[in-house]
Amino acid sequence: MARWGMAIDLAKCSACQACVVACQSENNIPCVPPEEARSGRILSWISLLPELEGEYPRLSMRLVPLPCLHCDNPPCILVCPVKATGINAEGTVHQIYPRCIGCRYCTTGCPYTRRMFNWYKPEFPGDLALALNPDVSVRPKGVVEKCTLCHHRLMQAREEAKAAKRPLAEGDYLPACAEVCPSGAITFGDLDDPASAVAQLARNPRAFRLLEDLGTKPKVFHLAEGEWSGGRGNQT
Amino acid sequence: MADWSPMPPPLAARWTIGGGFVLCFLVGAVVFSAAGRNHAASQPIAFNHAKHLANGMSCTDCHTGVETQARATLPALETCMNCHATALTASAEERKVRDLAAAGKELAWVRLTQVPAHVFFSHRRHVVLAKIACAICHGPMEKATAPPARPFREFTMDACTQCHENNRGGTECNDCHR
Amino acid sequence: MDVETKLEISRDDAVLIQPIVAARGSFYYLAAALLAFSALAFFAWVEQLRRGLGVTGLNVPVYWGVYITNFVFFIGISHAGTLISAILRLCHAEWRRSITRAAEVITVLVLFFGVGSIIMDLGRPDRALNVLRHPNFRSPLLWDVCSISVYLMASTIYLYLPLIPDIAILRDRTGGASWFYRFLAAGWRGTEKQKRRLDRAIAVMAVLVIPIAVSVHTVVSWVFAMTVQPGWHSAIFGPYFVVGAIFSGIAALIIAMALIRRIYFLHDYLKPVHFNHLGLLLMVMSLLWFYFTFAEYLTTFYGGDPSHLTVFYSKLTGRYALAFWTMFATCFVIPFPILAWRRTRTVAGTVVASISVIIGMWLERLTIVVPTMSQPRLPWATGLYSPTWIEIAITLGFGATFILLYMLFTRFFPIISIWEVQEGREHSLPEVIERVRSYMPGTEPVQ
Amino acid sequence: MSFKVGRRDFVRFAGGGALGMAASGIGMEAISRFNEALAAEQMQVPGGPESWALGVCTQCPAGCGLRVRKVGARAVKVQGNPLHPVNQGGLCPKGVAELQTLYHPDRLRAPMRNTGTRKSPRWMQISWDEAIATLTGQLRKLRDAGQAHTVALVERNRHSLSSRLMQRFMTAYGSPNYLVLPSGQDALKTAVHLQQGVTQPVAYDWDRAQYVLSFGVNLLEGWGSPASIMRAFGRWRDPSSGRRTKFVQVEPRFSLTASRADEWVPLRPGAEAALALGMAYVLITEGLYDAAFVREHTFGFEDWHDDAGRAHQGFRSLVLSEYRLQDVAALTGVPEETILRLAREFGNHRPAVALGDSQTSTLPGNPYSAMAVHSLNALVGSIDAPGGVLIQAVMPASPPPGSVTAWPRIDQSPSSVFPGHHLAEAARAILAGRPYPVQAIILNEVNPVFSMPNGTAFEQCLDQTPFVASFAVFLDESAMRADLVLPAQTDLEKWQAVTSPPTFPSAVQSIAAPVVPPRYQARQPADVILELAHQLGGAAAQALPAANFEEYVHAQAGELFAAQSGSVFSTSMEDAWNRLLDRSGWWSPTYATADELWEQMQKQGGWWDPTYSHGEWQRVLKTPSGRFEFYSQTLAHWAAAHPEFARNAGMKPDDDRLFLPHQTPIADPPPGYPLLLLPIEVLPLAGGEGGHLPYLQQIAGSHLFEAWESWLEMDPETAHKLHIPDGAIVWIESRRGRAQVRARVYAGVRPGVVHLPLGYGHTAGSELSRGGVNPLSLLEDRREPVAGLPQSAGTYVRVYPS
Repeated sequence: MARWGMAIDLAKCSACQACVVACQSENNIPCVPPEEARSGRILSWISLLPELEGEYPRLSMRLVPLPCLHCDNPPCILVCPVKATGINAEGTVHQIYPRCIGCRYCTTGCPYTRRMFNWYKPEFPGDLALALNPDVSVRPKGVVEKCTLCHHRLMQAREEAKAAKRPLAEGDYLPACAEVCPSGAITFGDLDDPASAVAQLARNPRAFRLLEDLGTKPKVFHLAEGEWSGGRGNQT
Repeated sequence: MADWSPMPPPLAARWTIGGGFVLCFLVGAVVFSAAGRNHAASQPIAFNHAKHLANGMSCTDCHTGVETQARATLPALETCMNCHATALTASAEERKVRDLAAAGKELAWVRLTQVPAHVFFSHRRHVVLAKIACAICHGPMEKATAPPARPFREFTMDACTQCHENNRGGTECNDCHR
Repeated sequence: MDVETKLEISRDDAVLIQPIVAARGSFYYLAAALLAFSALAFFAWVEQLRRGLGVTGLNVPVYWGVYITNFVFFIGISHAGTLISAILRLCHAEWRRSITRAAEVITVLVLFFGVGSIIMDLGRPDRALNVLRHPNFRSPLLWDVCSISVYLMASTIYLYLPLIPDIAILRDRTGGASWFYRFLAAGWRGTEKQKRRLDRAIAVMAVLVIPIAVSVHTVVSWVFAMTVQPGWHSAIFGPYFVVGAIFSGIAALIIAMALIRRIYFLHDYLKPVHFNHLGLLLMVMSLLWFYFTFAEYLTTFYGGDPSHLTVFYSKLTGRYALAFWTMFATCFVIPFPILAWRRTRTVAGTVVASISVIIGMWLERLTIVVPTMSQPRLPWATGLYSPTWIEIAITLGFGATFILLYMLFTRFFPIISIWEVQEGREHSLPEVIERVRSYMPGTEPVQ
Repeated sequence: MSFKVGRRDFVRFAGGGALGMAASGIGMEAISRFNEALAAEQMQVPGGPESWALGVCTQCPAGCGLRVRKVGARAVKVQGNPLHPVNQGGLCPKGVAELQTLYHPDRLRAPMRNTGTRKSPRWMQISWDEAIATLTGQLRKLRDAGQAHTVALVERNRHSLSSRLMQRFMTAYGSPNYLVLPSGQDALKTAVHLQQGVTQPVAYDWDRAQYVLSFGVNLLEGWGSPASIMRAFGRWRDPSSGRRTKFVQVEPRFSLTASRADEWVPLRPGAEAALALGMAYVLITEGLYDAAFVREHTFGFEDWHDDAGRAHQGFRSLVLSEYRLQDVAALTGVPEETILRLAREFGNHRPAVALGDSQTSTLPGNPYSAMAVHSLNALVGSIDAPGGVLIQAVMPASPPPGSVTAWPRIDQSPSSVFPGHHLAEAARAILAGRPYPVQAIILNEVNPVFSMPNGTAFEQCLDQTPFVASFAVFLDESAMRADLVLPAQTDLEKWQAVTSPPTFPSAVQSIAAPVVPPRYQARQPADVILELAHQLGGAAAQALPAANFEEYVHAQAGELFAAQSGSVFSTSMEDAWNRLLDRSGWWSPTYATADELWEQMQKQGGWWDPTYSHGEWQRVLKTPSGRFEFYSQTLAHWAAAHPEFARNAGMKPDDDRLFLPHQTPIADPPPGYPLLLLPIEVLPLAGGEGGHLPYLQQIAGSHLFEAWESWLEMDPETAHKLHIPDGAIVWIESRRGRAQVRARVYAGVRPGVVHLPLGYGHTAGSELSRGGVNPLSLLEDRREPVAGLPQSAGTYVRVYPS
């Protein structure tokens, strides 16, 4: 059984946010109008978290692409009163939209603020609805939604592999964000397979997990930026 | 029994009106609620499944996606025209196909069997990988001489999970919920 | 065969059923005004249902706001009632007799608004029953569902039981013509056996209702405390919430009593001494509240966890400072001196203190819910939250509807327990003398 | 039992029944209405057979390869084509957002004629036949009257075959006026032309560079070809390569690029040249420069004498005398030790490249600064070296026909040594009616009124031109000023053929067939031009015999086949490399005929020639001396005949610095306008485009959590001094105008400077496009003297609460 995880190398990330748009497009996430965006209701399953520190001219900015971290010990599923969210055998935290009552306890319980709520009925002005992906539902108003690691792509990849009578190979299944990343900063794969690229990156000394001390055990690793130190062999 | 004493007239009148009201209300409720949900599908042509299958065709000849894709797909007019470009019979229904093609229109099939919008269902997964016969869900189409009016069975979550449990299909929520 | 003792209303107590017998015109005007507020709230709710929760001021990351504040607040108020009256009953506090009913009614009615607030807050109220169909017992919200429904049942029974003899009075007064009272009186004839049973039942319910009430607000606090959010994840939240609940409950009770006293001319039944006693209780709760608040914030401050401190400072000096310090003033600085000083612990004084406490406790709930939400651990844009007219309308509507229902209750049932007051007059005095005597040295307990 | 049913009973019963029926009907209706309100029905997304198609993105000139997922006839997802050499499967957000352009609600649906006036247009829908007839009529009339040269066609240089077709059409029709919008690389192009004598685009060997020093180039925010630069950026930081390329960003603002760099060197705005020359000082004094390269391949390093025997100052003595460390530190605000360290690192970590000077992808920098920066490349021998600065390989294609008209172009730059032409000069010429009045303008998917510095001048140009036609996807600000608006197809609807993107060393030809059928009545502008050419007849028809653009592209593939080099995009880049290297230059294609090549190009996405031969000096150094010229003889020769040049630059004509890189400071603030306004570019709206796409609007300001609206970046100190809280709405006023905008306090802003992002402030289009302020509407019209490039730096503003 695979344990799907992700490693995001902050050194390689150019903060272009292609992952954000790819996710929106893949998962039928509606764009909210300006006034809604201003009140902080942008829906996005992965977004760029900026952390600016220091004063001019000694500044540093960490720009962290942040999807749902798919914790092994997710605080969100514990609090859902109706079992609308859960973690499957492969460690993916899911949300069942037709059961969700919209109490937003999970959004409150998530220390990473990575769950989104549909404040309104989703709108796709004009013909923008034509770009909707039929593999992913359009969430109705009033329910919570979240990153699924593009689970529909896993189902598709698995189906294809099975139809071709071969095992699922590394790279067969990639979420939209990992696939689009132009600088190769997002690595995705099976954390339980020690040979996989993602498992190796997870063991990298630069690897860390956000708010690790909360004990949530995220399956999304971030790799710290590291520094240039003279040009050669300075990277671990 | 003969002394069955009728109610005093005003009360009886009220009962009559009330009875009519209740009776018709109940009938109406059933009728209206059913009418809203389950109107029998009327297809653009009276397609005869039995005849086509008897002529040696198979499901996948028209529902081309069954074995390769998630969606079985309903046949486009073009598919029909592959055989029916020239008249094979004197059927009026067959002529409709050519008339539509001549008018440059498409066949507006009414999708009969449909899972809810939040469910993902893959035909290939069920038909090719799990080797489930079409008839299990769609019924004996080889006997259908007219387009079926309503789905062969109700596609409820219980029905899905029951089959999945019986056949070890897996009941991971997100594998079907999307 | 028991002896039936037909309860008669003494002439003195006739004033108690006056509201039931004849309503004043002002009653209807007030009811209409309140109804207008209810209608506004209903309109707001329909608007919210139609368009979605987007019509509220909630956003990311402030997912919870006024509705949840109202929920905690109303559930808190509900402790007034049952808990106070049960404790006083069990303690044989004789001054309780004229105030228990008023308190119990608050409890039962206000619980509906607590639950209603949650319904308002749901994105999909149409699926609310999923809580029963697919319960997740690991969710504190489900514990809430359980404890609140148990509490609602228990306190309804606890309200109903002492009502029975009074309903019988009303039934008998109308000569049994009203099916309503006939049904509710449940065949009460006032026999000794019935009385004994009723006394036993009330006593049992009083004992039962206390732990249930304590559990309810503990569980409410756990809704917050069970998450890892800074400012919520605190072990003293249970008792802190219970204290806050009783605190606000007493305040609500004092206000209700003052209004009843004034409107129905019940100065004779609700005397300054009642207000004095409740005022003392309120003062004690105010001290307790201060103690818990102090303990909570001091530990946060010393703990020094940056994420906790962000929330801490946002309340003390930051964006929520106004709400926080208003809360502190209205929960402690204003009421405590009023209540502590004998000369101001008058009817008017306690009412002023209570109003202040009610405002303060609502703000306390708000400053617990919103600041934590708006400053998540990860530095997302910190959320700005201000409620929209929808939320304000629904909140006001809830308040108005509560008052309306309370008024209606007084129209149908005596708001002061007639039989208990009578019983107090007739039997308590010797009992009390006996009891006090038993406290004294050199007297054998009466077996 | 007797039970009589009387008539009356029956009426009663029926009456009750009717009421009951009505009640239940109304009741059911009410219930279902209520249910709908409670549980809004879920949107059903139509399915269909899944398929994949290849496309090309032309949101910017990079032309990344796309892989488009289709369901039925709908395009539902855009991904990168993994075979494409430029983006190799990755994409920038603009590419992913292609779908929103395709299905945008504001798209033009049919050709329209303006029946009102220019200032208050009234649109009447017309047929394509009528539109083309109108266009043909106008052009024929002008040609028959001998006025063919007064027609101008304006577009963005798209590095595509469609651009080449347009150029060809204009030439064949008889007009020299094929005009392009200014580009952010114009200063760099000028510098390379002056110092290397080439007009072919500059390219960088990103993958092998060890040290990348950018002088204000927003490398990760839309400059060049974003996806390929981001891929390179990822590789610089790839631990598996065992090294880390150092990337240094020199820039006044802590931009996103600066934040991603290994080091950010903040400097005074406009002091890039001084810093570059200060580094040159260190390289020279410490002997860190590539002496062999300088000796063999450069000119003007040492002091020298011309043929007339006049002594000239060399680069070395200029630098040593005028750019000493402490002077440079004072000019730039960068500490001496930092300059020293940067120069040493730059000299010691080769191959190293320096790039600049440029601000954004649309606003060019200063050519002298660009020369100063480019001189650093020469000093460390990075010119045409592996890992250095390259000159893009030339596409194998037949050359465009020469000009058939003797008329001069209307966009003559001040110095004709500059090879590019751009609209800034054209606007000036059109307004003045010199050298001749322009009678017709055709806009091809450009919106100069919005995207040009000083766009109002261009607005006036359009207003005074008798006939204006615009190919446009949206009814934008410029199309609003046209007589004829022609709906253009978007990327996924049309035949696409994009050639080598800027900054990419190899020759690339990406092609794609339409992915989805065209929406509405939109047509590919190239198709319309071809039809126009046929209708016009004569030279135009002869020069463009193709019936449609597909045929035209197909014919070009024949030329690629004839060139006998390169290969079709293949499954693995490494394979292609190895194969080519193994055979040591032997060409072994996978195709035997031109048609096979055409087939394979369609299937794989295109053709490219990955080989690059370094050190072809006669190709990359075409100066009079055949060397890299620190001292530009090209410029000197031209200036000798044009005394006004030195006057414009404010120097004596015999001053050698006129032809050497040197620092030209930004003017001082005028009284009352204390803050320097510098427009900035954000990747989602790079090129000033994309403002109409919700996907991009939502992410454009994410470093400040801004969305859908532009913002004015201020440093905390200035904001505090002006009593402007974060998020307040303020007025920003330049001498040209004023606008209201939301002020955002950002610690990354240099005190004394404010920034506005480009791409906001549309006045046309629906609500989806509007919002914010167009910084270009506040900029003063400033040009530099060498090539007349518009300069974005130098406008001062005041900011006050509103």
